[in-house]
Amino acid sequence: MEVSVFIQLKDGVLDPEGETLRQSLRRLGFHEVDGVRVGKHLQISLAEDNTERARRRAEQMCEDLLANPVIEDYQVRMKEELS
Amino acid sequence: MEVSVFIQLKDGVLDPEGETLRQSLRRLGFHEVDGVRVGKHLQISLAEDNTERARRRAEQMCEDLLANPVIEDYQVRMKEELS
Amino acid sequence: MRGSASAASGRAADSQSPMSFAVVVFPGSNCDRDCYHVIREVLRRPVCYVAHAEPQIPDVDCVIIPGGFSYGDYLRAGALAARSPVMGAIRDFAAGGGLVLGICNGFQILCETGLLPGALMVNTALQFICRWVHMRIEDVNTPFTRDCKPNQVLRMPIAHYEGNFRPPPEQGTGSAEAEDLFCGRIVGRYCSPGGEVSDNSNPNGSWSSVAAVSNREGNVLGMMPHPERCSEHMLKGSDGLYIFRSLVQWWEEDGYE
Amino acid sequence: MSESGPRWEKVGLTEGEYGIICRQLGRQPNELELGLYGLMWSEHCSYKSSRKHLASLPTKGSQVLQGPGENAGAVRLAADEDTAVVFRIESHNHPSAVEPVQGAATGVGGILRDVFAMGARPIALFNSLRFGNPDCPRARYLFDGVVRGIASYGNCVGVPTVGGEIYFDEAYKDNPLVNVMCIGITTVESIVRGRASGVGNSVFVVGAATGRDGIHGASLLASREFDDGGEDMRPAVQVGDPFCEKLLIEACLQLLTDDAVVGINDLGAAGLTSAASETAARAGTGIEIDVARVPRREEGMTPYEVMLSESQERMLVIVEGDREQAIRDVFSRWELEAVRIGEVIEDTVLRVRDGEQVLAELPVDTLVDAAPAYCRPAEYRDRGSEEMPLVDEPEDLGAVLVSMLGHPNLCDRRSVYQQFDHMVGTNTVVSPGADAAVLRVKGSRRAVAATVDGNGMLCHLDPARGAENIVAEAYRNLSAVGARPLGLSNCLNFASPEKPEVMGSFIQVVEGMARACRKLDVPVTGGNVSFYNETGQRQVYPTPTVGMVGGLDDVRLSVEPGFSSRGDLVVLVGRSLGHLGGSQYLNIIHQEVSGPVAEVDFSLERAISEVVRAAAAEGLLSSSHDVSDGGIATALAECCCLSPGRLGASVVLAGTGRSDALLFGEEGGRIVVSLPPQRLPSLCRRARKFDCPVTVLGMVGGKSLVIHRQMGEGDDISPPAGSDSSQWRKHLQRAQMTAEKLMDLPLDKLMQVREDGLI
Ligand SMILES: Nc1ncnc2c1ncn2[C@@H]1O[C@H](COP(=O)(O)OP(=O)(O)O)[C@@H](O)[C@H]1O
Ligand SMILES: [Mg+2]
Repeated sequence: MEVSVFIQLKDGVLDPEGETLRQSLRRLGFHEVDGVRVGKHLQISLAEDNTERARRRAEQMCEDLLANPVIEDYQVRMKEELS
Repeated sequence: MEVSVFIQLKDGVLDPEGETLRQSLRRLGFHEVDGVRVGKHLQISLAEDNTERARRRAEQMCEDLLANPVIEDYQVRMKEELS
Repeated sequence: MRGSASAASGRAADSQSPMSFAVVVFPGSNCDRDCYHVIREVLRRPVCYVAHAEPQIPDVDCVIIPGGFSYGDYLRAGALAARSPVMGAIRDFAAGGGLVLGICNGFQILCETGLLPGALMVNTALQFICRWVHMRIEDVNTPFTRDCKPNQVLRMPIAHYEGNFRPPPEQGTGSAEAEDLFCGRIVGRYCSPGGEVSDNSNPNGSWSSVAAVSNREGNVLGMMPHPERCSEHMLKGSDGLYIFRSLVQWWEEDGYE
Repeated sequence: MSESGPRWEKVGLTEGEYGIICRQLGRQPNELELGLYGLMWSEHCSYKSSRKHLASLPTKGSQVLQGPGENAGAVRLAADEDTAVVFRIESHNHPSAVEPVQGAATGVGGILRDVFAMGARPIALFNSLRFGNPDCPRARYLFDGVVRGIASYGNCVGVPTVGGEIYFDEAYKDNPLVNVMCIGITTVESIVRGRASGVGNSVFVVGAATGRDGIHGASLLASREFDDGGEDMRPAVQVGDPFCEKLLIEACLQLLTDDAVVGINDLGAAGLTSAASETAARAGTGIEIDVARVPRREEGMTPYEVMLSESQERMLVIVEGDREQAIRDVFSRWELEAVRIGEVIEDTVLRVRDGEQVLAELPVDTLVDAAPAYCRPAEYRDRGSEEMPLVDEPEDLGAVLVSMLGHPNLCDRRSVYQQFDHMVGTNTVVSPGADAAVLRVKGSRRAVAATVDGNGMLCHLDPARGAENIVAEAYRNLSAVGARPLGLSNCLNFASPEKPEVMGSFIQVVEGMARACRKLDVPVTGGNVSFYNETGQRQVYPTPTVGMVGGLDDVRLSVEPGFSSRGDLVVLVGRSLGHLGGSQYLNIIHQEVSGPVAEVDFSLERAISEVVRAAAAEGLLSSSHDVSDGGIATALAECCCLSPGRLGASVVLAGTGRSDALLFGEEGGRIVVSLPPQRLPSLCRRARKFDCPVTVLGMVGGKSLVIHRQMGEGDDISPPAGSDSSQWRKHLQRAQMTAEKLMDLPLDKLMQVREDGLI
């Protein structure tokens, strides 16, 4: 089973990388860019057939390791949810 | 309009971060983890109302700056496509 | 604070042996040998290495978590190291008042472990920075800084990609009250050679120019500058000795109480 | 690599070469075998165009512990000490052109493995970089990426990057050059060789798993012209994992403390094929490998792909047969894989098996030594007659100096080396910014100094003299910090050797380098050749790079370029001639890459080096900086800008001819030193002993750089013996009064323009 984990900075936490990208994009002529936030996207393959169990395990991984609760939020999506 | 851009390493390109994460997750007791690939997820806010135009612009940004075509693939998703 | 550092002082009281150190080695640590060298050859104190996989730490008075790229700094700097067995032992050691010094990656690991508040994000310039900086000592009432004068300016090197300190979110507004609320103690701030703290002298965008932080009790310190790189005259500076000497002095004098 | 056509063409060989292979084998090679030949006989691996010529480089010296032929060279740091300095420089040009970050990163990884394969702990990294003009977006992209790649790898493995050089020129627009050098330290007895000795011993592959990286990659890329690259090269891009490399370093060094290890070799270009056949060839044995046992990262890899793969962070280790467990234990402690993939055999062949089935069996010597060595047609241009261009002398020479200091080729490199951890290891005594880096050797009073230098523009104008100048500059850079040169390794970056004029310049560069090494007594302990650095009509300049290492007897007596004390005298050791041919002044200010290249006065070079080294060893000098790019005016400006106390200076230059030549001429043979006036007599005594000219130029002090030029013949300002400091002050004042002021530039401004040059 494939799980997607999204990790992004909490709202309000400054994102230097996103800010730099925003500036670079505008400099390249993409003036319509208002903001960029950079996050991580982990694709995890699990030896687990049950969607709910897989989801719960992935959430546990986020709690235990993948996200830093001081600055980051996470979201878990099962493959099929991503069209 | 919000656009999501996913950038990931091409298949076959070594992903040391993903590999290290796989090992660490297993060491932490997530034995069911078979593989991890690490990619980026950019959320871009665009001053643009037309979905198709926004998508095309985002694709152009990937070509021009956001993705490294030598080792990375990208995918553009409009907000509403993501559930 | 002295009271809470009683585990270390308890040991010191009944033995006359010199203050002893352990340097933790994670896969990817790369300042471990440098710290070891300073303790052994400059401070001339007993020192040993402890491997990341050890569930226990030896009977020492101070644990140093050195700089480097533990686990390649993959995911987040210090994140993977923070989950290794030895950190459990260090948590207990710290809870008992033991002295823990995290330098650079060590600081990142301590934040990830929760032994220090806050997080270290990527430098605002999105570049690795290796250069000399100045750090003003904001708090001389810790075992790590007691040899310094209030507001003393130390000249030290930094070398990191992720040194941009963020306090826990509820304290992150940047106001004076927020700093009061900050659940750790700010021990050092980046400053000009003259001791002035401003954006100009902040190399990485750190909140409130924070360069070094300790826990409330003062027995766990994280710092981005590398004292072990400036503890010998030959290396163009020896201000790092203020940190190491503070430790030894604290242990030899106050530690006995 | 074309799909149709004769079978040899698919692996990059010629019909003639195919014929030789068939003759030596007495049969036709099968597909896999032919592939192995294609790899081993590629230009990159076989040096078939360069081998004959490289033989003329001098490689002998009492300090040489290991000359060319092993993974890296080695010299003894001092006759009475058993510290060995292991070093090597190598190019990663083609991979960096395809993907700058990973190309540069894997270049660093590769050179590190060469050094720790010799049993030495890597203590320092250097690099030499060339790009197109930084205002071109593509060049900027490559430059930024390469710097990021070097930083990401070197910083993570914990080996300090302590020096390098960077030049920008249109010639490198499509073909950037990325050369990296690594230095390691060990003891003389602990040097390990890459040899597969002892029949029956086990062959292990350790470290990362094998993927399809670099298939048709580095070796083939670097062995042919580089124009249709792009698309189909992409899967070949190798990605580095510095974390894995760090573990590999620690594990291998730990392993080598055990005498169960017979030999060790990195898996670089041409992967397993090259490592296996070279270790066997060096030991006069054979090797059998079972590709089925090689740990893989990807599914469905063919034996050919496994043998070819250039996956990074792998080593080949040969161990005594009964000591396999020891190996496994060490590697598992570092969480690395170590897998036995074969053994050393008596037949001197490389035998490749897939399980029970033998897929290839080739005599090792035909793979390693039998590739033809070509004497390709060479055309020599007569450069001696190169005319000096006629340029007007600018009115405001101060403004000229300011624009030169702000030019990307001459400005401060701090913005680059600040991205490199140059202090980890706590050995860096002289940091980047000086003429050479100095690293202490812990547990000894001694230190290692090293520098990398190259100059494509000079070699473009006059390959032989250009090469001589480069060796002389490296020699001088070491002397300037107080070090005694011990040996050099080179990296020769050229366009296609199939073009006679390229081949001609290659031959002349090697001749020039050989002559300079003989004259200066510096043996060559290794090298690397990178051909085919051309795209379409654009070729890189012939660009040799040398990495030279030296030793200091007392680390505390190293000297740095920045002025350190007000009131010190500024003294020129050597002689100014005002030679502008091939100078950065002509290039930057007049857009002229032309003129005759200065002849190297080897006896003068030796003399100034002896004088400065002796003076440094006696502790006479406050500072020392050699004169190179941008001439003496630039050197003086750098002495001011690098001064910790931000000290200016006021000097008077004497000489006939044009002022611009006097200020910006680039002939070698000069080192600018500063010292307290009372030590001048001692310096002069040294100078007389070596018959070396010294001239007092002025004094350190103030907040600006003031340069005068002496009018007419004027006073003779070379120092009379025994004169005391009060005389000197008067003497200088008199000289300044009668002199013409050429410039008076505030230091703040000079520092600012230097800093802004690369931003
Ligand atoms: N790419 C680089 N990496 C690290 N250090 C560099 C790099 N390029 C230049 N430097 C350092 O900047 C200083 C000036 O370089 P350069 O002008 O080439 O020196 P020199 O003329 O003495 O050979 C040297 O100390 C050199 O080591
Ligand atoms: Mg120099």
